[in-house]
Amino acid sequence: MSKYSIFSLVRNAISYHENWAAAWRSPEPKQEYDALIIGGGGHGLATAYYLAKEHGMTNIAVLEKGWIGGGNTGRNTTIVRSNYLWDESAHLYEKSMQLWEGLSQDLNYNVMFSQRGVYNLGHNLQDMRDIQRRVNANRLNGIDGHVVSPEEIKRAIPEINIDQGCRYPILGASFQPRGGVARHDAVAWGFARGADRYGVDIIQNCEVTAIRQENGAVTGVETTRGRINAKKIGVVVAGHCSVLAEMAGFRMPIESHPLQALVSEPIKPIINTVIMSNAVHGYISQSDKGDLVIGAGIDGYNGYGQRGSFPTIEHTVAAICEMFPIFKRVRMNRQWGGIVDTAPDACPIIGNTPVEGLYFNCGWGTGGFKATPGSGWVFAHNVATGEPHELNRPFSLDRFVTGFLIDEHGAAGVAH
Amino acid sequence: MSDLFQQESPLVQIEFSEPKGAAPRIEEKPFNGYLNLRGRSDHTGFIAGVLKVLGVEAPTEANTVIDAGDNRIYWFGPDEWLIVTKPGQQTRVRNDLLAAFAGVFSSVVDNSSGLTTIHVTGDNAAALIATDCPLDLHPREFKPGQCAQTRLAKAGMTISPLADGSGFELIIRRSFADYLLLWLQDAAIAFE
Amino acid sequence: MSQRFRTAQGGRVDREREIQFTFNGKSYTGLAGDTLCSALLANGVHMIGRSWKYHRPRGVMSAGSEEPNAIFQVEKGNRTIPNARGTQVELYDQLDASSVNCWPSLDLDLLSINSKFSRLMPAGFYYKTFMWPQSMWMKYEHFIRKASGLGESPRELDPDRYEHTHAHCDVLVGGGGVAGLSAALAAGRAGARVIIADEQSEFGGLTLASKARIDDGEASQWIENAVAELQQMPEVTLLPRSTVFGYHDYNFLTINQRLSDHLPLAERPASREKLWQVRAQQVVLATGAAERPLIFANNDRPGIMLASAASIYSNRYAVQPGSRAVVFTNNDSAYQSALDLKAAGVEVEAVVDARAGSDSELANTVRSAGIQVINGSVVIDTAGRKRLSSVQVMRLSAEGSSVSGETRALSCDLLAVSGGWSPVVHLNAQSGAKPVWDEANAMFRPGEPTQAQFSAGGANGTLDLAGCLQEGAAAGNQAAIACGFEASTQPARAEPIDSQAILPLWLLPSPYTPGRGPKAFVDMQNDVGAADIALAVREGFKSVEHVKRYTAMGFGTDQGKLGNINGMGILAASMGQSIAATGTTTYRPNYTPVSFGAFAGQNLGDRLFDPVRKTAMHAWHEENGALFEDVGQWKRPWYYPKDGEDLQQAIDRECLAVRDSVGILDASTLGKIEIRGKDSARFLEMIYTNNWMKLEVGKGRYGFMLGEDGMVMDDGVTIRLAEDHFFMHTTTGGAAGVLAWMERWLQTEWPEMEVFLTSVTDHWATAAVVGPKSRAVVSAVCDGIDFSAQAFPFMASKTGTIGDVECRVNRISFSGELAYEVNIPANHGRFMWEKLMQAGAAFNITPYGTETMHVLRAEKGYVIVGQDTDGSVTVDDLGLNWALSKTKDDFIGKRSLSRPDTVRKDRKQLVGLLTEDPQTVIPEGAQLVDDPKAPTPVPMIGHVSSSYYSACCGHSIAMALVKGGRDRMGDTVYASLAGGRVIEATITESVFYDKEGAKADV
Amino acid sequence: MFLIECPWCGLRDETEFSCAGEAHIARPLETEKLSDEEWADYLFMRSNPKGAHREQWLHAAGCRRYFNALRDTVTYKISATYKIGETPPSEGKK
Ligand SMILES: Cc1cc2nc3c(=O)[nH]c(=O)nc-3n(C[C@H](O)[C@H](O)[C@H](O)COP(=O)(O)OP(=O)(O)OC[C@H]3O[C@@H](n4cnc5c(N)ncnc54)[C@H](O)[C@@H]3O)c2cc1C
Ligand SMILES: NC(=O)c1ccc[n+]([C@@H]2O[C@H](COP(=O)([O-])OP(=O)(O)OC[C@H]3O[C@@H](n4cnc5c(N)ncnc54)[C@H](O)[C@@H]3O)[C@@H](O)[C@H]2O)c1
Ligand SMILES: Cc1cc2nc3c(=O)[nH]c(=O)nc-3n(C[C@H](O)[C@H](O)[C@H](O)COP(=O)(O)O)c2cc1C
Ligand SMILES: [Zn+2]
Repeated sequence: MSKYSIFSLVRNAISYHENWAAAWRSPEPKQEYDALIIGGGGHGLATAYYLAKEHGMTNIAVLEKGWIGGGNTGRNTTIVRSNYLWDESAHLYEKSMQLWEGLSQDLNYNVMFSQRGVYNLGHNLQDMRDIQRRVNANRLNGIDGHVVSPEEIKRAIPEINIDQGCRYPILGASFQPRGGVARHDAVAWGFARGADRYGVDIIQNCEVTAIRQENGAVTGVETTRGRINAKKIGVVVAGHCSVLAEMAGFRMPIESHPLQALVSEPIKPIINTVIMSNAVHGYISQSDKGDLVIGAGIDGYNGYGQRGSFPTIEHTVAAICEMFPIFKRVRMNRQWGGIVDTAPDACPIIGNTPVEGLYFNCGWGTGGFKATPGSGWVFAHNVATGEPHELNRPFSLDRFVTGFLIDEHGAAGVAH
Repeated sequence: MSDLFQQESPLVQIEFSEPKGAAPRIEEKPFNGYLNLRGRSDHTGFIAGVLKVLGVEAPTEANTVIDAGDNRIYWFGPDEWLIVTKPGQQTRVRNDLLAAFAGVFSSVVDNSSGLTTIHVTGDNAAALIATDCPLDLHPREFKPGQCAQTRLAKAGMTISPLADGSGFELIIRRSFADYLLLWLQDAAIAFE
Repeated sequence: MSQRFRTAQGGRVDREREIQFTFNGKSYTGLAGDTLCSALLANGVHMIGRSWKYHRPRGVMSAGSEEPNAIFQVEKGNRTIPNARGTQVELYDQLDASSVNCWPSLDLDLLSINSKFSRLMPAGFYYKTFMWPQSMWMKYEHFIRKASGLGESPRELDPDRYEHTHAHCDVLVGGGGVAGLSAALAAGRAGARVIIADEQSEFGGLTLASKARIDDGEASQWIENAVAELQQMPEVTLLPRSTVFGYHDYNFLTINQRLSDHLPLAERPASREKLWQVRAQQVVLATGAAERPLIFANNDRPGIMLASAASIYSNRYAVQPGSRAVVFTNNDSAYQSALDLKAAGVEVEAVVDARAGSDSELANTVRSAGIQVINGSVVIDTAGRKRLSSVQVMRLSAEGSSVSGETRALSCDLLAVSGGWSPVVHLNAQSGAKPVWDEANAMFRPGEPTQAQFSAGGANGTLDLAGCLQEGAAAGNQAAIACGFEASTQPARAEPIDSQAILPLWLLPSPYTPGRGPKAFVDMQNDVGAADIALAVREGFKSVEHVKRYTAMGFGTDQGKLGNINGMGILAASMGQSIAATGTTTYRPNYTPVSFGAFAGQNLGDRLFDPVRKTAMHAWHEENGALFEDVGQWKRPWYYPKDGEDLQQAIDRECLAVRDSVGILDASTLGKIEIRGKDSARFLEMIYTNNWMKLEVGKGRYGFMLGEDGMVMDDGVTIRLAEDHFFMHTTTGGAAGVLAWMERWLQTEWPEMEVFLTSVTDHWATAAVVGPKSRAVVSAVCDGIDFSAQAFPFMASKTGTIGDVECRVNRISFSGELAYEVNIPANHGRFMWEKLMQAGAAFNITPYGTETMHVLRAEKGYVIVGQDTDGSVTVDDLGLNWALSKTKDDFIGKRSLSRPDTVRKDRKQLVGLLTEDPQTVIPEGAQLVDDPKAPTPVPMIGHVSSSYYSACCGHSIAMALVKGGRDRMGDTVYASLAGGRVIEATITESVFYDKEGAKADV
Repeated sequence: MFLIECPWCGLRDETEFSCAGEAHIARPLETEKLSDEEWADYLFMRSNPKGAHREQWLHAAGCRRYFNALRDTVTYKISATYKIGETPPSEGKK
C-alpha cells in the first residue's frame, strides 16, 4: 500500500489517479479470528488499529452492520476537548487529546484535526463557579485552559453577542486552546486504512445477530454473513450496546437517545473557534467546507430512529440566534440525528463484562468523538490483556454496583 | 381601605393598548378566585360535597368546563378541577367545600393569586394563539364548553373558547403572565 | 428595451412594469414576474458564477429549487442573503445581486488557476496531503477555509421579524402544480380543511410553462380557475411562496412561507418569513418531477441547461435562453422544448436523441416543424470558454455502450439537455418511505407510505398531464374520504399523449479513456465529476453513503437534487450492480435551505427567548435599584447597590444591617407545594430522609430529599398545617422537578396512598424579615399573631392578617438570625412588602438580595443545594447526619447509602476554611491541594464551593468539600490558582458565626 | 414529532409531554435486604430495546398524569397508551 503524500498525489495525478489502491480491502470474513471487534465506528476501528499496532494482534476483524463510520462517528459535531472535571475523565480524555495531536501523521491520513480552541460559555453565577472549578482542576491535571471574560470572548469571536442585558448573558467562559474539531469521516477512514495496513479485516454489511458462549466464555458470533468464531470480542457499538448486551444475556445501565445536529449552507469563514453553551443548548463551529455545524440537546425519549423531534432543533437554532443574532439570515441546509448511548453518570463504560472474553466499550453518549483515539487505545489494551488499563479501570461496569460513579453531569456540564 | 385596593395584578407591568389593524384585543380579567380542587370522582362523599356547595357535579368528561352559578368548574384531570369564582368569593367557596368534605379524601387549595385570566378576542384571536399553541383551535374541534390545559409558547395555560364565539379565555400562571403577555403582544404585530 | 433576449410576446411577465436591478455592480432591467435568472438571461447574461472547487465559469442550469450554479449574494448590509438561488429569487426594483466565491471578479477569478491543477485535486485529495510538517496544518487549513464557502454571512443585525404558527388540517397538499391543485379541489369541495403550499410565487407548477389544454381551454386558464375556486373555500388555505421543507413523524410537516423577500426593500412588511407547523390527517404529495441532465465531458458550460428550464424560460418568462440551440435527450419530453424554443424565436439547430429512432407524435411534430433530429447519437464534448459555442456529437453504438464514427460539431450557444425525469420523492422519503427503483422508466418512485399519505402526479412518476390531473383528483378524494368526508370530484380532462420509452443513460459513452478526458460533472455545485465517483469506488468507498461523503456529492445547497440520481446510476455502473441495489442516500429535511430566523421565530431577546419569571415585588425591586440574578427562569434581586457601591460594599452593608438590625429578602421564588390527605406524613417519610410522623401541627422541619442514588437532590422546610395537611418548600430551581418527582411516586408506585399535591408557588408572595429587629417589624404589620418567643417559637407557623388579608408567618431562619417568613397571596405581595418597609423604616430596614443571603447562610455553614452539592454529595458528606433517620426502614435513596462507595471513609466532606490572610477571599471553584509544589498531575483533595468576605466576622470564610475533611480539622491546605498563585488556609468547622445558635433563639 | 394519546385528555402534541423512561420498574419493597447488585439492577439497568418499548410519559402541560405507552423505538409508532395500573397490551416482544 502506498503512503499518502503530496508526492504520491502528483505521481497519481500523472497516471490519472488510476493506480490508487483501496484504502482498505473488503475481504470475505474468515471462520475464525483471534479477536473480533463489533462496530465499525471510530472507536471500533481505533481499537482494531491499536490492537494491531500496540499489541501485535493482527488476525482480527472489525464487523460493521452497515458502512464504517455510518453511526455516530459520521453524524457528530466533531468537538474535541479534554477539559473534563474529574481526574478519571480528565486523564482519559487527555490521553486521547495527545493521540489526536499526532494522529494524521501516525495514520498517514489527514484527519484535519484543527486545534482552533473550544469555549464553554457560562450564563449565570453557578455556571461561572463550575467553570472555575473545572479549569482549576484541569490546570492541576496538566490540561491547558483558562477562564476568559466576556470582553476577551468578544475579541476572539467578534460576531458573538455579549450584551449583558440579554436573557442569558454571557458571563464568561472556559477556553481550551488545544481543543478543536476534526473531519469525522476521515477519522473512521484513517483508522480503517491504518488497521487494514496491519492486516485487520474490515467487514462491512455484516450485522452481528447473536453472541455465542460456552461455560460463561464467548466463542463467537452469528452474523448476517455467517458464523465467525473468536475467543475475544470487543463490542463497540455505541447506541446499540444494549442490543448486543441482550444477545449476551445481560443488561446495561444505558438508554439510547436521539441526538440531533444540523448544518447551515456553506459560507465564507466567520467562526474560527468552537463555542459551546450548555445553559442555552447550542454548540457551534464552522467546518472547513464552510457550513456552520450546530449541535442540539438530547431528545428525551429512547430512540433508534436516527431522528429526533422538531422542537429540539427549533430551540437550538433560537439559542444560536440568541448568541449570534447576525446568523438569522443564514440558512439551515440539513438536519439529522444519531443514536447516543447515555449512562447515568454521563461517563463511558469500558471494560470486562460478566461473560469471559467479552468486553464492552460504550456509554460515550453525546461526547465520545473526542475520545476516539484514546478509547481505542485503552480498549485495545483491555481486549489484548483481558485486564483494564489504569486509564479505563475507573470506568468499569461494576461502578454502578459500588456506587463509584464519575458524575460528569453536575459540575462539568458534560455534553459533546 | 377595602382589600381590593391592596391588590395588584400579575400584569401590573404590562401596558394594554388598543389593538392595531386586525390584531386581536387582549385584556385581563383580574382578581378572580381560583381554587384547585382534588378528589376521587367516584367517591360519593366527594360528589355530594361539590354538588352541595356548587350546585352541580364536578365535570368528569375530559376537557370540559361547566358553569355553576357564579362559578365555573374546569376539568383538569381525573381527580383535579379548577374552580373559578367571582373576585373575593374564593374564601367562602373554599370554606364551604372544606366543610362539606369533612372526612372525605379531598383537597381544596386557594390559588387565587397564582393565576389570572386573559381574554383574546377578535377575528384573529385563534390565529394569534396558534402562533405557538399546538392545540387545534378550529371551531369544529374546540367549542364553547370545552377547555384544555396546554401550552402557549414556553408556558402552560388553560384555554377555553368564549361562549359568544368572540375569542378565547386563557388562564395563566402569575409568574409567567408578564412573559406571556409580552409574547402575545409581540405576536400581535403580525396582524397589525 | 435593453432586454435583448425578451421574446416579442407571451409569457407571464408584466411588460408594463420594468424593473431595475444590478448584478455584480452593473445595472440591468427586467420585468415584473421575472426571477433573477430569467432577467439575467433576458439580458443575455449567461455566466453567473464560478464553481466551488475549480472556479469554472457556470451558468443557469434550471428554473427551480434544484439549481446548483446560480447562487448569489443578494443585497448588502443588514438585509443581505447569502447563497440565494437565482432561479427562485423574484425580481424586485433595485435588487442588488452579486456572484459568490470569485475574486476579484466573476470575469477574472484568480482561483480559476485551481482548474489548471484540478488533476491534483480529485475527490478526497486533502486526506492525502497537508500533513507535513505537523505544525503547518493550521496554516494550510486557513487557506483551505478561505477558498471554501459560498456566500458571506451577514455582519449586521437582521431588521426583520419571523413568525410561527401551528396549523391543523384534514388534508395538506404539498406542491401546487396541476396534480396538487386537483387534489386540493377534490378535498376542498368535499368540505375538508385543506392547506395547499407551493414554493413558487404562483400556483400551477410546470404547467404554467405549458401550452397544453385542460378541459377544452388553455391550461393556464384552468389553473387560474382552480386557484380562484380554492380561494372561495373558507376551509382552504393557499400558501404561495411556501416550501414544505420537512415531513416528520405523525404527519407533522413544516412549511416555510416567505412574506417579503420578493418586495423592494422599502416596501417590505415587518415579517419576513412564517414557519408553519402543520398536523395533517392526510397528506397529498404533489411535488412534481424534476428533469435530470446528462453526464458528458464539459457538460457544465454556461449555456447548457435543462430542456424543461429552456421551456420555462421561453414560455413562462418570455426569454430566449439562447440564440441557437441544440436539444439533447434520451426521452420524449425534450421534443416539446425544441418546439417551445422555436416558438420563442430561437433557432433550433438539432435535436440529438440517444435513442436509435423516435416516432412519437411529438417527435414527428418536431420533424415537421423543420427541426433536424439526429437519432442514435450523443453529445460527447462541448466548447466555449465563458459561454457555450458548440457541441460535438458522435454516434452511439447499437447496444449503447460506446460511440463511434465522425465527430460532428454543431455550433450553438444553448444546449438543452434531458436525461429523463425524477419524481420529487424527497418528502415521501423523509416521512419514512423507501423510494423504489422503476427500471423501465429509469426513476425512483415514492415508496410505500409509512404515514397517512398519497403521492400524485409527477411526484408519483406520472408524467402526462391527463394522468397528473386524474391522480391529483383521486388522491384528493381519497384523502378527504379518509377524513370522513364524502368526495367524488371528477378529474379535469386533458389529451393523452403517446410517448416512447426512455433510454436510460448515466455516464455517457465517449471517445475519451474513462477518467482521462475532460471533466464530466455530476454535482455541479461541489464540482464532483464522474471520475471522482469512479475514484471513490477504486479506493474502496463503495456504499452510496461513503461515495457521498468522500466526494461531497449531494452535500451542496441543492442537496443533490440535480445530480444525485445520475450519481447513483454512475456508481451502480462502476460497481457493476443495479441502481436498485445501490440505493439512494438518506433524504432529510430541509427540502431547501431555511433561514435560522424562521426557526427561531419570535423566541429571541431578553424578554422572549425564555420566560422571565417575576415575583409580585419585582417592580419594587427595579424601582429600588436592584440588580438581578438568574435563578432558573426567575429573576431574583442579587443586591441593591447604593450610589457608587460595588458588589462587595453593597453586601457588606446589607449583611451588617441584617445582623445588627433588620433586613428583608424576597423569598417568593421558593417552590411551594400543598400536600393533603391522610397518608401525607407517611409519604413524606419516604420522600425525606428524616422523620415526619410525629411533627406537631403548626411546626415545620427542615428536610433533605435524595435521588434513589442516595445523592442530595433538594432541601427545604415543610410545615405541618394539620394532621393530614403539609406545606412544603423546595429550592427555587428545583420546584418543578420536585413536584413531578413526588407525583411520580404517588401516581405510579403508591397509588393507594391518599395524598394530593398542589403547587402554590405562584400564589404566595414571601418576604423574609431577618435580624434582631425582625420581631418588631412583623409585629407592627401582622395582626392576630402573638410574636412573643414563647407563643411563636422557632420553626413554628401561624396565620394572621395584614390589613384584612390573611397571611401566614413561618419562623424559619436561613441566616442564623431571628427571622420570619411572611407569606401573603401574591396579588397583595407588593402591598405587604411596602407595609414591612414602612414598619421597618425605624430600624433602617435594608432590602437584600441573593448575594447577601448567600453570605449570611455561609457564615452559619448552611448549604445550598446545587452550589455546595453537585449530584455526587450525600447528606453525610455534608456533615448533616442528624437529618438521616436512624429509625425508618426505608426512604428514597436509603439503600444507596450503604453501597461500598458511599461508606468510603475518604469521601469528600464539607468543611470550613479560614485563610491565613483574613482579607484574602479564595475564589469559588478553587481546587485544594496538600502540596502546591507537587509535580503535575497535582493530586487534588477537594474544592471550594462557597467563599465570601464576611463583614460580620471581619475575615473571609469558605466552605469546601475535602477528602476525609472532617478528620482533618486544623490541617493546612492550599488553594492552587491560575498563574501559580497559592492561598493557604486551615480546615475548620463550617459554622463561622454564632456557633451556639444564640441569635436565632430569642 | 409525536402525537400522543393521553389516556385522560386524548391526542395531544408531543411538546405537552415529557418522557420518564422505562415503565414497570417496580421499586423493591425491602430495599435493605437487597444485595448491591440487585439494587444496582433496579437503579440503573434498563432494557433499552430496539423495537417495542414500554415507557412512562407525563402529560406535563396537560392533566399532569403519568401514564404508560408502548412505543416502537425505531418507527416511533405508539401502538398503545394505558393508565398506570392497567395491564400492558401484549403486542411487541417480551
Ligand atoms: C449529533 C451528535 C453530535 C455529537 N457531537 C459530538 C461532539 O461534538 N464531540 C464528541 O466528542 N462527541 C460527539 N458526539 C458523540 C460521538 O459521536 C460518539 O460518542 C462517538 O462517535 C461514538 O463512536 P463509536 O465508534 O463508539 O460509535 P458509532 O460511530 O456509532 O459506531 C458504532 C457502530 O456499531 C455498528 N453496529 C451497531 N450494532 C451492530 C451489530 N449488531 N453488528 C455490527 N455492527 C453494529 C453501528 O452500525 C455503528 O457503525 C455526538 C453525537 C451525535 C449523535
Ligand atoms: N412530458 C413529460 O415528460 C413531463 C415530465 C414531467 C412533468 N410533466 C408535466 O408537468 C406537470 C406535472 O404536474 P405536477 O402537478 O405533478 O407537478 P409540477 O411540477 O407541475 O408541480 C409541482 C409543484 O410543487 C412545487 N413543489 C415541489 N416541492 C415542493 C415543496 N417541498 N414545497 C412546496 N412546493 C413544492 C413546485 O414548485 C411545483 O409548483 C404536468 O403538466 C406534466 O404533464 C411532463
Ligand atoms: C460535521 C458534519 C458536517 C456536515 N456537513 C454537511 C454539509 O455541508 N452538507 C450536507 O449536506 N450535509 C452535511 N452533513 C450531514 C450529512 O449529510 C448527514 O446528514 C449526516 O452525516 C448524517 O447522515 P444521514 O443524514 O445520511 O443519516 C454534515 C455532517 C457532519 C457530522
Ligand atoms: Zn392528559
